[in-house]
Amino acid sequence: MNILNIITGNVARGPQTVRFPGREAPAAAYRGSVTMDAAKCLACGICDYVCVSRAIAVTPGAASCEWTYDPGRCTYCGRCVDHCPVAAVTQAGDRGDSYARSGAQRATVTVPYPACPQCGRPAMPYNEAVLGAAFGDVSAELRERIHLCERCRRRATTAALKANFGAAAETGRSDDGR
Amino acid sequence: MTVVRGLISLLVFPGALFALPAGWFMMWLQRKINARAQGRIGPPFFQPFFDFVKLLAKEPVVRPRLQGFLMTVLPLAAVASTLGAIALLPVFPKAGGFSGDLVLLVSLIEVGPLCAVLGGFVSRSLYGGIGASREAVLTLAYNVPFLIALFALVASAGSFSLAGVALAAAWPVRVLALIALVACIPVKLHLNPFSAASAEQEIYAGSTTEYDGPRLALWELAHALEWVALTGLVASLAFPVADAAWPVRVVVFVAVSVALVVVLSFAAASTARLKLAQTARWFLLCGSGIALSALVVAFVRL
Amino acid sequence: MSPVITMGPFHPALEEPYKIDVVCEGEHVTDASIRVGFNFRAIEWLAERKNYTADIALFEHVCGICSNVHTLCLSRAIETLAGIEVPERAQYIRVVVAEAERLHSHLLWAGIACELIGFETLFMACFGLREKIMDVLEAISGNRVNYAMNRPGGVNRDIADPGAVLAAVRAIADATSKQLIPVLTTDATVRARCAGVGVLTRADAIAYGAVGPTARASGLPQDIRASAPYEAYDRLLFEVPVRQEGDVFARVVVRALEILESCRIIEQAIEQMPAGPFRGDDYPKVPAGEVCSRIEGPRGEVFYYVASDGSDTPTRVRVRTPTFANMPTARPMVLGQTFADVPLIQASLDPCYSCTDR
Amino acid sequence: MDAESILHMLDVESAAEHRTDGWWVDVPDLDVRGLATLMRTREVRFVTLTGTPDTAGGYRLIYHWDADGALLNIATTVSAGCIASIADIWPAADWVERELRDYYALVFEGRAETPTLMLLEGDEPGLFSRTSAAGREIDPAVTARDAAEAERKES
Repeated sequence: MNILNIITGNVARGPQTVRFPGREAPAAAYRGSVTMDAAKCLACGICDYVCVSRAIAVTPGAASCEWTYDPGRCTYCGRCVDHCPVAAVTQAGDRGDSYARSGAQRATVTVPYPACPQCGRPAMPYNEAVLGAAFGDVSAELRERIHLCERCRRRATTAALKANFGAAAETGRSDDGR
Repeated sequence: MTVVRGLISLLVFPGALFALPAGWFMMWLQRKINARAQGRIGPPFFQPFFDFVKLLAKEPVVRPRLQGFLMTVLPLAAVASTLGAIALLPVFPKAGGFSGDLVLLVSLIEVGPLCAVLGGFVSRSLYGGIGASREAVLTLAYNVPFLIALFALVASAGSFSLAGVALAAAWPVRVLALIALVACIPVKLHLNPFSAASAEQEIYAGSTTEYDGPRLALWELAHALEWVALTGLVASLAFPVADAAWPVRVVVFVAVSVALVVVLSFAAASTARLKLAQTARWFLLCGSGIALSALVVAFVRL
Repeated sequence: MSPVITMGPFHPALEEPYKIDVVCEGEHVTDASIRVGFNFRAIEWLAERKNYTADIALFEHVCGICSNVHTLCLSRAIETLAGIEVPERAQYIRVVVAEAERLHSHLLWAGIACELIGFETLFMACFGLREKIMDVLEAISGNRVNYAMNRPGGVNRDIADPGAVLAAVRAIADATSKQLIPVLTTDATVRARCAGVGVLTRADAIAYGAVGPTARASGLPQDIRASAPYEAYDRLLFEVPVRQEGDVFARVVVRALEILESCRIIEQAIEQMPAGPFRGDDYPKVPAGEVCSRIEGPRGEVFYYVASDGSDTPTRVRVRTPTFANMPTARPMVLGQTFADVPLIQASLDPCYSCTDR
Repeated sequence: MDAESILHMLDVESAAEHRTDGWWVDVPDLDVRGLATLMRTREVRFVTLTGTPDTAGGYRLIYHWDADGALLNIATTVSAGCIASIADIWPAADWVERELRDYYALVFEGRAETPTLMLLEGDEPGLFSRTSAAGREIDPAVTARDAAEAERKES
């Protein structure tokens, strides 16, 4: 009569029901809704690429990038957090609020493109860690150029190339002994 | 038995005024014990009463006239007959009763299940029909030990009156017969392990599947009264206190009834539901065996 | 007259929509037909339009109960195709999560089986135990059902507190062996409902391609963990419980014993788990080709076929879930049984209709 | 029975390739029913059947078998859209054949009937290979009528 042991155990222990709102806090690793820190964002769009349910959308604009997130679509898989190269995307550790209307918690974060130090036009955001991962040893020249907007960077690169070619051409000409 | 006394036992004690709250209390107690056995909190004290009021307040589904009439009359008949059975209970063995009231009691108790069978069929639901046929088979099955046990008591006491049985039946016969009677109660009350007639995982609510609102409330009421009638029958036969003052008798009657509810509830919580054929076989073999032994003992003594 | 009794698509005995039409003579079943597809989501079609990283999250949602087996099987398919080695620690973590999921699935099933025979007290006891393993899984992965643990080349999260896992698993093994198994195997009413009911013969089990506990309860000793060990299973000791009877009771016993085996596996895995890295590269380069991958889920063998053309999106992903193989066996099982047994028999397969429908 | 012996009996030993996930062999003119009968007598378990469109406009069907724990994948090509059914030899193949009809409108010959499995009764088979009149693929979530409607509006 083992079932009687279970029953007497239950009676002796008392009800196990947790009365509202006495709910246990979620585990430390809990995967809640996603937030994004615009200050860290590179606007690379990886979170959009890995998002299975299209809860995250990254829409690049002229001077800034729109990052939208809809918890109603989110599957809370955490892929965006795992794959973000600069840890700009994080997940809340709590269960969040309930809501009644579809899309009520949709969030939009605008990631402004920093101004180009030369011309003032929008340039792409940059991050030291990613720069290191992409190029290994970062030369002073590269670090200086990375802040520029695309146009200024192209110009700077062309100028540098021209300068190099020019020097080579100068020496070549002199070597020619014409 | 005077008319006044009859009315009092029908309307006051052990009738309506006592039986209604007592029935709700017993239903609550069963659910509460079940919940505690499972480690849950269980329903609040007034839950069966709230359920009843809530169902009464609901607008019933519109049905064809004859069907609607039958579906109202059948649960009403079940309520009325069960109330009548309660009024006949020999709580005060010396105070009333008449020769042959045992037969009346048995037939009144049987009206409830009969109404449930008919009610299931007239509701014209497939599941109601299956529930009704299960109910019918089970009624046949448990009535074998039920009637044999009562007959053993009658044979032992030499009287067809409830009061006579309560006072005069020999104790060995009485114990065996009461065990058989108690075993029959779970079938009538749809409790495990003999709850095949209302197995929700198979046939939803069985014969009451199609019932709604006030009509279902009447079934719930009949169910609550059945609790009182059946536990009361066993209680009044098990502890007939003939000579004590009436408050003592009432207290003993209520205490034994409640104790029976507790036992049945724990038994229900610790078993699975048997199938229809298994339930029927149990009653025809084990249940009848106990009842028959009571009968044998009764005749040997005579 | 033999009435056709329809169970479903919505029925108190079923947690998910599906339909079984039972033809009855009296209480006896003379014919039955099964309809699925109520949950059809065309996940295989969707998978051909999403990249591998998103696909893993997509297949996580094939099933709510056995979500880990799908990501594990797909990850393994991608790893085989791309030739990725999984770090040893990740292999053990995968085993721990997979077995914890088996515990959770089997305890859930045991509870539902008890509920179907009207044994609510035991149902609550099973679900109480299940809650323990759910807490463990939440502590490891951060979620109760969709764990999101696997990625090609490893796992996403480390097991931060192996001691807590070990303690919970030991408590479950203890309660299972001391409380659950004695009641399930010796209780008279449980035996009356389960023994000799819904027999699947060995021949039928082969013909219908039954897998997992259903096959093992019919005398087929098949278990991918033993026959083609993956991850760390070749370094762990465990037994494959097999019964010959093929009835519901045999399936109850097989699953109950598997709960104990899973506890044993988790204990060993936690103890043997080496330190080291647990995840690999972020984006696997998947060359063109095709691959099959099989693992043993709680309900049986999970089969994935993945074809790639070398891009970041698969050209075809085919899933054969265990219930897809097991569900048709319900028909030979219910024939000749009583109607009251039908819910229990179909539940004894541990069916998962969302899995089947995909 | 083990995989090598089966391959030997089928006389495709030389064409077969052993990879980490099991044996693979392509048999363009496969006698499906003969294969099924052989597997049934040798108790080689039917795992499943995979159908996938090939580049030539036909379909590639892969019969997966479990021979003593080893996976045996026998592939064949279906160009005419129909192939013999093995559901009477292997009841396990019944559902998967119905499913392939639902997905790609493949016809399995020799079956008394092929009811839908995933689709509703009466739905057009070939859900995954549906294309609009303009040649674009149609999302399975969109019904045929909705798709036609949308196209008409566009044009």
